[in-house]
Amino acid sequence: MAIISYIEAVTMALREEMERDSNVFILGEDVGKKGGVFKATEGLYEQFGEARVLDTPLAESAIAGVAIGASMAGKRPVAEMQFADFIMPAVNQIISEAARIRYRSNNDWHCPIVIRAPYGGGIHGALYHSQSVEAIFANQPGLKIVMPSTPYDVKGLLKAAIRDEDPVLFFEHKKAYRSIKGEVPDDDYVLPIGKADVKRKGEDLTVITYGLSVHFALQAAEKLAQDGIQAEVVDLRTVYPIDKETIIESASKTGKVLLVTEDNKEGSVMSEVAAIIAEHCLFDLDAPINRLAGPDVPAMPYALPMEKYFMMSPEKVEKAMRDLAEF
Amino acid sequence: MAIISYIEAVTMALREEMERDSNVFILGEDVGKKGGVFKATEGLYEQFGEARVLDTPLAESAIAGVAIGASMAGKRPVAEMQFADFIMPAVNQIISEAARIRYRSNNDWHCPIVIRAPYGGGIHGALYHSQSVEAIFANQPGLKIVMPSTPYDVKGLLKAAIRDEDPVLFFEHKKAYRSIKGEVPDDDYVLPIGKADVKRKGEDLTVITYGLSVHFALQAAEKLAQDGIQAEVVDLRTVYPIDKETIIESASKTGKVLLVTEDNKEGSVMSEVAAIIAEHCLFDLDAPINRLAGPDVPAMPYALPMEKYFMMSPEKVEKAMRDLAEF
Amino acid sequence: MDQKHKQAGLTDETVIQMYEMMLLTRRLDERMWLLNRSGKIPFVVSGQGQEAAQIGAAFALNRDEDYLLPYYRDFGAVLAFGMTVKELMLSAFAKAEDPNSGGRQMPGHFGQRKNRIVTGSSPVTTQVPHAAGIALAAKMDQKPIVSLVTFGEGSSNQGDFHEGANFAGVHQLPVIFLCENNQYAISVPYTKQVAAKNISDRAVGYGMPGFTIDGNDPIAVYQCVKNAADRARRGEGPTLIETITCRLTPHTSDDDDRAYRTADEVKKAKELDPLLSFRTYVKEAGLLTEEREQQLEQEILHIINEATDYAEQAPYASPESSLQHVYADTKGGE
Amino acid sequence: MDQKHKQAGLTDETVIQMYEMMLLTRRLDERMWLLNRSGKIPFVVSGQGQEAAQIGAAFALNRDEDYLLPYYRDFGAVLAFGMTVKELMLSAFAKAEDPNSGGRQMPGHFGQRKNRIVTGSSPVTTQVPHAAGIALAAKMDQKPIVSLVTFGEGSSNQGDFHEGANFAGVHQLPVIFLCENNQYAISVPYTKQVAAKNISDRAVGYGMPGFTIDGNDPIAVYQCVKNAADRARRGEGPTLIETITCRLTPHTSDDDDRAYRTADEVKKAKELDPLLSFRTYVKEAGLLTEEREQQLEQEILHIINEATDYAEQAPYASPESSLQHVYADTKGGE
Ligand SMILES: Cc1ncc(C[n+]2csc(CCOP(=O)(O)OP(=O)(O)O)c2C)c(N)n1
Ligand SMILES: Cc1ncc(C[n+]2csc(CCOP(=O)(O)OP(=O)(O)O)c2C)c(N)n1
Ligand SMILES: [Mg+2]
Ligand SMILES: [Mg+2]
Repeated sequence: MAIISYIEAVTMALREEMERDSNVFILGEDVGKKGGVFKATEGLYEQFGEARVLDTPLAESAIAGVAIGASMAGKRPVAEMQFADFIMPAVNQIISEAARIRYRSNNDWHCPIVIRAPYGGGIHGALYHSQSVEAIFANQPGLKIVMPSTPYDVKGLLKAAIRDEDPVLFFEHKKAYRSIKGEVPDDDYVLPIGKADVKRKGEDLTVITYGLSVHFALQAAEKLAQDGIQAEVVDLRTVYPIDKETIIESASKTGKVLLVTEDNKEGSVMSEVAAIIAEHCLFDLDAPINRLAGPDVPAMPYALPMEKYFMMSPEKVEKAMRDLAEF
Repeated sequence: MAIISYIEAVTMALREEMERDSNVFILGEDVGKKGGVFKATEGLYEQFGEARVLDTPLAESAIAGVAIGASMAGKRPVAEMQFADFIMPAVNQIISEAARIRYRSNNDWHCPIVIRAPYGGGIHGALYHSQSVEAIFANQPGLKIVMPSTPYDVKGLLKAAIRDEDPVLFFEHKKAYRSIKGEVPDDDYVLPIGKADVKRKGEDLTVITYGLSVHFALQAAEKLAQDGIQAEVVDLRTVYPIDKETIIESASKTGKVLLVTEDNKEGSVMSEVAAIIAEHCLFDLDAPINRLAGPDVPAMPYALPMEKYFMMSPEKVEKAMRDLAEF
Repeated sequence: MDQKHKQAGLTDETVIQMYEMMLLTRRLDERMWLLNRSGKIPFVVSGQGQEAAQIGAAFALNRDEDYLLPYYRDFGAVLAFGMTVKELMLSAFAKAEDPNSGGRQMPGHFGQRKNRIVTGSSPVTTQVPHAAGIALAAKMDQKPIVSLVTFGEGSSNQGDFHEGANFAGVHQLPVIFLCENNQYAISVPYTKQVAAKNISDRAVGYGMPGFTIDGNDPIAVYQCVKNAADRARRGEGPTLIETITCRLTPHTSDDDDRAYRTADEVKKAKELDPLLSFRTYVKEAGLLTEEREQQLEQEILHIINEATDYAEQAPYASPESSLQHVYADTKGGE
Repeated sequence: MDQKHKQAGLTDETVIQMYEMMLLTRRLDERMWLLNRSGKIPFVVSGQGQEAAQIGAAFALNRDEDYLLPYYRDFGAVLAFGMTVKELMLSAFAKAEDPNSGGRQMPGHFGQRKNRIVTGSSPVTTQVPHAAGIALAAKMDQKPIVSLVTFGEGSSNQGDFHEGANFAGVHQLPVIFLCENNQYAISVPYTKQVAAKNISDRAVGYGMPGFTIDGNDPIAVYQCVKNAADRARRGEGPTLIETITCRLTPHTSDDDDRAYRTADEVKKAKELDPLLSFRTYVKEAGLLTEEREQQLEQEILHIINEATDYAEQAPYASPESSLQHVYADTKGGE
């Protein structure tokens, strides 16, 4: 089992799925010769050729729409949006079309596409290369939204997404691409979409989060452990539709819940998590449900001091966890 | 003070604002000669002429984008999306542009536009003429989202929206257009954007909702009152950014909260309301926070039995209120 | 000299089939309005005036292999692709057996996998990139398949038209873009939608040929679409075809077109009704006798009556079935 | 015979101003790369190779009244519209005084209200409908104002290009659409972006004139944009102009273009560098002496040095100021 980076796990999953199933193909801006602006598709153009690794015109609605069409004709397209921020022109195709095709046709047609996009901040990308966009889609039945935190999860979940019979948005944290490494089996495996993963067991409080912040929470949990406080860390992995069971179980057990997202606070996926807990675990709670999130400003600024002010960090998570533990 | 319909209040507000300020103009599909598919702009083309009531090409991203451009040059555009469902092609212009112009330019530029759109179900409109789309935008700082319930509120809030210095999405419930009537002063008045309105005072439980469902809640509240249960009905009016204070005050007071939306349940604006209450009023609650919403299926089907199954109704609200009161 | 349809490569049998299908389409459409006006069905959107374009185009394809991505007026095209009158009636009545959506979508939102009629939605023009995607799949699989996508001229102003057409142009995909230009987008006349003389003027910007033809002439449409399909199958890429027609009805049963166009304008358009001119053609060609015509009307009446009765009596989907088919594994009740 | 610039209606003074501005733009751009490579600024996007198009276009406008909607390479255009080198350096260093965004946006995201440089974002082509909107406002107010909007050829494949251009065509708005065609969208060459021979082929589809011109010739660009502006002010509507250029640098400082284009290709393009040919032109026209050239380089060096020092030492906006200016009434801390 090799230790590889988060982005290498993306490439590995893509390669293996393309080897396994000749219907899988990739399309997006600069995914071919250049191998993607982040190099997620590096080497695939060389291995599978131009016909299966398509450089598209600069037009996201077409990227999504063409993928949808191809999927209805039996293909398994994996579309790349160069940055999650640039998924906006494709919202109509994703929400009005991909999410509704099975339902509106009464199960006659379906749309097995994956849309991959790098999201998240901390890389000096400013307003339009740092955003978390999941909340825009996290109220659209018919879609699934996967946001993995580790290379192991990346590989297993991306493979699952490609094999899924329904459209999956697969958001990869771009700051995790090279900074997060981990063991990844060479074997074929899939992980279940729709299931959260308890990344750390604990009895004293629960942190629920996803993506890069999972690592912040794990780091903070280790620090708290030195002081005898055992935090449970729940990695949502799929942020829509959300895994209620795991949330309810952990919240009921510890009675203290911190929800962490890098997105703006109001209307984030963490609002839904809070609502679920408030609906199901009210009498098990020992403290208010606490949300730690980005401020409610449009997006992360470019200048370092402002970016840091906005961006989630291990320190911010640790502080919030300690406050909650002491409540 | 005349009794007029919800849609007449829309027209009245538009007319008065156009008379008051020559920079106000309307653009959209079929808003001119036809007066809009719902007749919201009826008579305005005749009164103000073609230059101020523009029939646009069938292209929502241009409608939003042109409005944005005109607003940056000093105009006060009121754009109509023919149905809220068709706002999707304009999401990039609304989220990436309108919402971010002031922030990204460090207050140098701003974007005072209003985008009106009829939303909501119960009119046999099927998947694409029945949707509630607010949740897609209800996590975008820079935007304001107004969803009035009564003719009085429509007039005061639409005027406020047109005079607002920032972009406002103004969603009108199409089933309310002709079914809801009420007293509306002939005078000029504005209502504050960002403030919820307590439509009925009560001590025993709180219903928080908006749009057409406000009326369902009020009807149900009258029935409960006959049995001595006094429900407070909070009309959010602005669903983003949300009025935390009013929510917290009412929830703390009654200790029992029912949240009602016609939208799908997971990821609706009611998730945010639940999160706010769970964060601020936990120890005042006597019952779990209860959400009553549409099922998590893409959108309302066409056939009457299925539409009714999905659609909110006074009966559904009443039942949920009674269950909560008895908790 | 050969008759026009023979020059176009159409046999007598086929041309009369085309006429029969046009007549069927029109009569079905008329019945839908009657049902609507008598309160039996809530909504009608219709293709009256555009049948020649739809049927001419559909007949030019391989209706056993090619894909159709229709828009809401394309009753003629979907009938030609194998959807039945009964099925369309089931959709009009929103009944469970409706193959398009099981009563979930409004009429005119076609879809039927077995006939390769691709499911459509209400937001206009989203189907255009889908057609490119289907053609891309065909190209990848080296199958000689063509996709035909239709849309109104107003809808050709949506970004998705541009992006889909450009994609097909770059990858030289076997797509036929058929714009049914009926001069109006609801109430907005052509001159307020587009400044170009013709929608087909846009083809050059996508590196494909563009044609503007008489949409009231099914044989001209057949010929033009046939050429485009042949080109597409030879790997020579997409084509943009614009058929000039007129919408003979209001936009839908919810519209009153007197607010924005004169009775005179509609009257003039009705004189160009493709059903009339095509009837004249097949009669003059000696392919339709007076008796056969009578008989045909009877047959069609019978089909439509039967379909109406069946659909009216058919059951709705159960309320709870609303919960089904969100995902592959949604059983309902989740 | 008159010299080329005189034929185009340019005085000696103006043409030399244009040259000076081109040189300034280039030297500033080069400095930014140095600053980036030495780790002083995190990011550069540059306009090297496109200055002639930008400056030729900007000079053809009324820079006291018209609006500019630039894209990220338009350093030449924004300098011509009145943004200063110091201001651009403040943006490169992301400092509080940056007039574009106060350090909130990446460099190349221009905006300055007092100079009517309209704030821009990263998602490409959103500015195109804005330009139509500004022109619509001008038309409504009967002001003789033109808006000039620029974008890359890759970006002309976005839906917003189509929708914005169509809107301007229908309403005959005073907009100039300037496509800076540098043959690549990051790594994707023209042939994989567009099947049309020229981007200007798209103009006819919007009922406007379209031109493809040599983007290395500032006088040709001036002339073409001037004609378009004159037409626009006469109420004759929009124009689409495509300038053929080459991107002489990688896409940005984050890109390595050796993965997708040969050194030879870039070398050849550099032989056509508009700065070189324009220098030759002004020299041959007797407008630039050897001494003046030396002096000019010194002046420019001085301006850039001063701006760099100033910007490097200028303060950042405070972290908490991130909370400001979400809405008109957001004071921060809310
Ligand atoms: C994206 C979108 N915006 C608006 C509508 C509402 N609408 C339905 S049909 C129509 C006009 C379409 O005109 P055209 O494309 O010319 O087709 P026609 O109805 O004339 O056949 C409009 C505006 C829609 N369905 N989708
Ligand atoms: C909507 C959107 N998608 C993707 C990107 C990422 N991106 C930035 S520049 C660029 C290429 C632009 O090419 P072109 O329009 O030709 O302009 P050039 O950079 O060549 O001047 C891409 C894909 C973006 N900024 N916006
Ligand atoms: Mg039309
Ligand atoms: Mg380019």
